[in-house]
Amino acid sequence: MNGPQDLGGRHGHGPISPDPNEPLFHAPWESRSLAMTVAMGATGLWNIDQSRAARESLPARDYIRFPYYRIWFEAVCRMVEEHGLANADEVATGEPQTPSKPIPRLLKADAVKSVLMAGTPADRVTETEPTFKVGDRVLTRVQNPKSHTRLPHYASGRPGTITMVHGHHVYPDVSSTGAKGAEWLYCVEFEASDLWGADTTASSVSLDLWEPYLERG
Amino acid sequence: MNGPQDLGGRHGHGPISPDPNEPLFHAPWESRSLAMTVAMGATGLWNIDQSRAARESLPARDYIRFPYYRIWFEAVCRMVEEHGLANADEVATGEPQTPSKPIPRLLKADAVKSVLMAGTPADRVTETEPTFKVGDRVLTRVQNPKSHTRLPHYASGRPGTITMVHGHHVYPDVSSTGAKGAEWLYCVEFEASDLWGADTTASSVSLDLWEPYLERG
Amino acid sequence: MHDDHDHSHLDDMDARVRALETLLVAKGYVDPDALDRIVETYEKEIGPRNGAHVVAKAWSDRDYRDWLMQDATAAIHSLGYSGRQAEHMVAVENTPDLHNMVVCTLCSCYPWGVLGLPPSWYKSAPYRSRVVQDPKGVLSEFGVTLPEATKVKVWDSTAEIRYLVIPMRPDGTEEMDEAALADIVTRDSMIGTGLPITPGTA
Amino acid sequence: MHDDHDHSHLDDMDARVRALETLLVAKGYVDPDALDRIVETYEKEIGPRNGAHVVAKAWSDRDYRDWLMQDATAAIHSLGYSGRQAEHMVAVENTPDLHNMVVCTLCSCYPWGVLGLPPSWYKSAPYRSRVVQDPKGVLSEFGVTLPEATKVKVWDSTAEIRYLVIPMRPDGTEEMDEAALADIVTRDSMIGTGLPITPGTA
Repeated sequence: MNGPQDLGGRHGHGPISPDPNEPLFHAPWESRSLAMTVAMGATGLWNIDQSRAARESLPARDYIRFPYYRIWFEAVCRMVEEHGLANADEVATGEPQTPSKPIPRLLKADAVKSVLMAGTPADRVTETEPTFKVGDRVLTRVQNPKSHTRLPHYASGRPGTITMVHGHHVYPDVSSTGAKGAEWLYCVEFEASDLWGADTTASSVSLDLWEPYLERG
Repeated sequence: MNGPQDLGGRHGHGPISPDPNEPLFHAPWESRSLAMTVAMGATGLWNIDQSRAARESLPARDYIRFPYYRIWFEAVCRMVEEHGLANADEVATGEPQTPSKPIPRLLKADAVKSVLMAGTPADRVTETEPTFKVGDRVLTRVQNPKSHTRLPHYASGRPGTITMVHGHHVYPDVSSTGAKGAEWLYCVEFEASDLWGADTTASSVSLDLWEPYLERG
Repeated sequence: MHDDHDHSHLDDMDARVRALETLLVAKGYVDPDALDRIVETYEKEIGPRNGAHVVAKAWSDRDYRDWLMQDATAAIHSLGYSGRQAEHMVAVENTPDLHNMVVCTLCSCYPWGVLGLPPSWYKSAPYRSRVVQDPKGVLSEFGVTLPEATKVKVWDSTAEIRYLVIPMRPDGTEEMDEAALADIVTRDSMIGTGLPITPGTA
Repeated sequence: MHDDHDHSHLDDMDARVRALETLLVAKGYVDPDALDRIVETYEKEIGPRNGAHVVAKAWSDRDYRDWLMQDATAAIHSLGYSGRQAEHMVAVENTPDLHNMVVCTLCSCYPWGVLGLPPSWYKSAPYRSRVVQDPKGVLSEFGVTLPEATKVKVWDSTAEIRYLVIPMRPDGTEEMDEAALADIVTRDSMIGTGLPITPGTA
């Protein structure tokens, strides 16, 4: 999706203004939104690619104005509704009006530490071999899908070089639909001039890209 | 500028919702903003490329939310201030606090018709010959300038074909700085698949592009 | 979810725009009567009837059509239409195989001299972002369905060239004169987001 | 010009988020104590001190540094750091000729397991949009100026690989032990938007 989340190389977003004394959370709703995002993710009802797809599907004019934890919160609300866990009125009022749906797993307090420490590795077993090896020249696919993808538009249709073969990883273009799929994942280094012409102070930009995004360059 | 104005191919902006009974103006401020934009443009203080540059320099989060005449209005305010015609406080209150500056021309009511009918042709005399001819294959420049340009990012670094040689026209990348400059202008047709891969229902997209944007393909 | 308070903002806009006008007049930068004349011109004199005249004439007069396709600026000027945002015109003709659509992805370029001021949707992010990638999806929002095999060419007005779509003359209009034909040429049919009115359906 | 009423919106956010939590708890989808534990974990247990330990050890122990550069996931796990958003780690090392910077242009991917939760600016449009094109301009906003000849490599975290920048060990730290070294390793120096604290300047 070439949506509001696809920000690389865009202009007009103003200064960065880092605050060296920024608190971890600016308000209680931020920490609770984080915690609900993690806890609902741990139910097994949806995966991280579905969460990302929900976040970037916010209206562009909202996405670029909202604090980031609000983007997360809105996405959790949307997924709760889309998965039939509650209706919009329940989400707005906090008052249950419909029966609960069964969920695969409930994250209990005493499991939090082990769940967070285990994480969710994205590598998957395969019998296939990677098509590309370190040093290979590749060309990224020209594409502009409305659906979830992790090839940013600024790196679409550009030449690069494979610098790492990371492994066989969950493929977000498929995983974001709720289906299962994995592909070989590579680190691809692009000369900055191949992305921006003369308009750059970078030497190179490296992205992690799945095999379907790549053809031999 | 790869700013909020560079919208081609972006997602997340919602439905078009055309209103077949839309009035020409939705409120008096819209028609007055139009008229002030035209009348101030006719003073000769700035050209259309400087106006466009001012509009697209609005903060991205404002640009994509504002009704279009508001974008025009904010740009006129900015140019009035930047050209020293009035300060921000005068613009906000409407009350003059500083002397007027001389302006090249004042558009009088009885000249409106002839000025609008004359327009502002963009073609300029040249002794040069165009480098490309109809049928030539070209490749657009890879670029991402923060300054004003009329090569949209979606058509940067893409192959196309010259289909018209329009003439030698004012070059916005220079004109937007207030300087004078003209270049050969071509219509370049791109196969839609060279812009979007399989993700398109277009057959081709044609853009009018100046010679510095192009190299032989 | 937008958290807009659009109505109060629009009230603000009236006040802010009035303040600027008061200032520019007081400073002698604009003539208030000129502002009135500009608005009147686009309210009363310059609008899509200009373009409809051009299209109807092209449908009725083969020589005019050929001239229009070869030198649209001159052919359009010969009918008295020209000027601001119509200085350099190109006409693009629909055929059974090919449909044309016009956009300005970067701002709001539009052939004022033949179509008047653009509608809001033409200047808005949804139209500008989508039509260059998915013109058939855009057409469906306008209630237009083309034959599956019809190709769509999109014209992105990145320079000072303005594009006028010449729609196909509908069947059943053989007996209509130029004035009657002009009445079935809609604004949207000259942008490419619509078709002419088919006689008997309006 | 933004027309935001951010404060009232943030009050709304507190109410909306409380409503959702009440609902999810009432429906049995979340355990409220688990929410508290998650917040506590990132407030108290997982933060940039983890990463600073890794960097200090790499500076102090050549074998560890080599292992880290070759298999960061294992080398980091050996110090007890791993888990969510640190499942697959790659360490990238600054040199006098090359400076590394990490971003996630598409969302907010960040190595939680070694750096904790990201600061707001890391997730914001200004940083995400600019650093891939103009990293030196971004560095200047952080008060960092690199030698003219130093090249900048940017790493855009588009997959589940998380990048940790290993900054250069400052001169004058030869006598410092691993614990003292960890104290000069800032969070930003491990993202690439900062440098370690130079002894005597802090």
